[in-house]
Amino acid sequence: MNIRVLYFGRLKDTAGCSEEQLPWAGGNTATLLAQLRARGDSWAQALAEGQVFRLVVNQQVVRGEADIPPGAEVGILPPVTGG
Amino acid sequence: MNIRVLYFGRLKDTAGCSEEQLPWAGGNTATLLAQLRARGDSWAQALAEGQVFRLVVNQQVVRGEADIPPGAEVGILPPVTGG
Amino acid sequence: MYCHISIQTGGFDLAAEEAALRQHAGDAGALVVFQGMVRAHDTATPLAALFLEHYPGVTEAEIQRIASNAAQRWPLAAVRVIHRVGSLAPGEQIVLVLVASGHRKAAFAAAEYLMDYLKTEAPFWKREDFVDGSRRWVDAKASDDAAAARWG
Amino acid sequence: MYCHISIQTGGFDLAAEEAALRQHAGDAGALVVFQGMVRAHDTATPLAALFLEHYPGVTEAEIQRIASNAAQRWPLAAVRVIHRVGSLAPGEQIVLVLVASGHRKAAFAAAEYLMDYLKTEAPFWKREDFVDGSRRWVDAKASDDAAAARWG
Repeated sequence: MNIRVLYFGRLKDTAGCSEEQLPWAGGNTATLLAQLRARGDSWAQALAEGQVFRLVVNQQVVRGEADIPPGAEVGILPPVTGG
Repeated sequence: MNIRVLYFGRLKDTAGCSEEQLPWAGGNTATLLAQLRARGDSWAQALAEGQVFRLVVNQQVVRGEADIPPGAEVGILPPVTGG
Repeated sequence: MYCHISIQTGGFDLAAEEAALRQHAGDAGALVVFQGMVRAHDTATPLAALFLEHYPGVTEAEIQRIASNAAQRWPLAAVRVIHRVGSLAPGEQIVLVLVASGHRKAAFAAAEYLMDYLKTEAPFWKREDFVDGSRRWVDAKASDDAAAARWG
Repeated sequence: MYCHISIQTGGFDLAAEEAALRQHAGDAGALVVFQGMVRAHDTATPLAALFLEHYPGVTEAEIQRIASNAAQRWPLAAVRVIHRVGSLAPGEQIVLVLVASGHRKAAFAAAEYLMDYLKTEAPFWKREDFVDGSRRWVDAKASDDAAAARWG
């Protein structure tokens, strides 16, 4: 089973895409971040503490950690700069 | 020589007019207020401390006391309620 | 700083005022507008009209002074103040304040400052004319004095 | 409380929005408007355009949450928020917030609260596209976090 990961803002440059399908054996938001950080230095830096504002699982904003069910849509949000 | 005294807001009701010519032998804003308060209870009440916001002599707002020259225009302002 | 003050009996067009102000606001990133309207049910007896009078000449000078004080406190690009006088029906506009500045914090603060001092320093007087024919000059509010006093 | 939120690429008409809001604002005596514009010279290299993206669905829900929080703090009659996305030239409108309330203090506070939280909670991202062809995602500002934090 996969999850769909969406990237926003500067994270699109890191990912080289705005979204990707990722094989998902189960886990939570911390599992996903650890998995992505392990892809290399640019990922580890882009997703370091303080660089990630919030994760969104199935359109629900996550404060703290949250389970990511298979098939989920997960948005990874850098610090926001609207208004 | 006279001065021209202008009344605003509720002071128009006390004066029964919006302005009057007043004989003026000289003096300052305190002299004028004392003279008007001596006209009777309704005047004394309407011009009591706290009922008068400010006096304006020749279009200059007075803070504290100020001389009133003969021929002057003097506005007597109740507390303002604009905006 | 561009500053334009009008005391008038007629209404105003918010869009036209916004467009005119931006002509004078350069590269300002923030615009704050306050518009006051006559309330029908602020009192026990409904209001037929609000009557406003002022002290011509002195009013404009006092508002100019208030705007200059604001410009000393915050970096403002442009200020526009329109205050109506005469008889106004419920729902009608009374006052319009527009402030353009580089950033929102200054624009918000200056607009609120201008309103607080318009309420407590500018020579306007309101009279409530009620539907039952009675009339009453509005009392100054301690809450307005307190609002102005907080600017120190 | 009436609350209407739009995320759109097109511009907006301040006068039309003001008229529409007042239809829903009942006897409100105070209207505060904030309008943000793209600044050309906020940076060393002049800006060709500001590009904004957002997270559809989540953005609207977050702004609704911010507006509901504001309505719990102040007695608000009506709120309107429009935020543009896409590529915007210097001088163009970015964001519009309108708040109608019975009195000015609540309207000012709520409009400033909405802007502070729009800046720090709503999922928008700005990219500066400069006249020399370079591009840069805008960094979040500590001053914006501080502005939001003061509401406690």
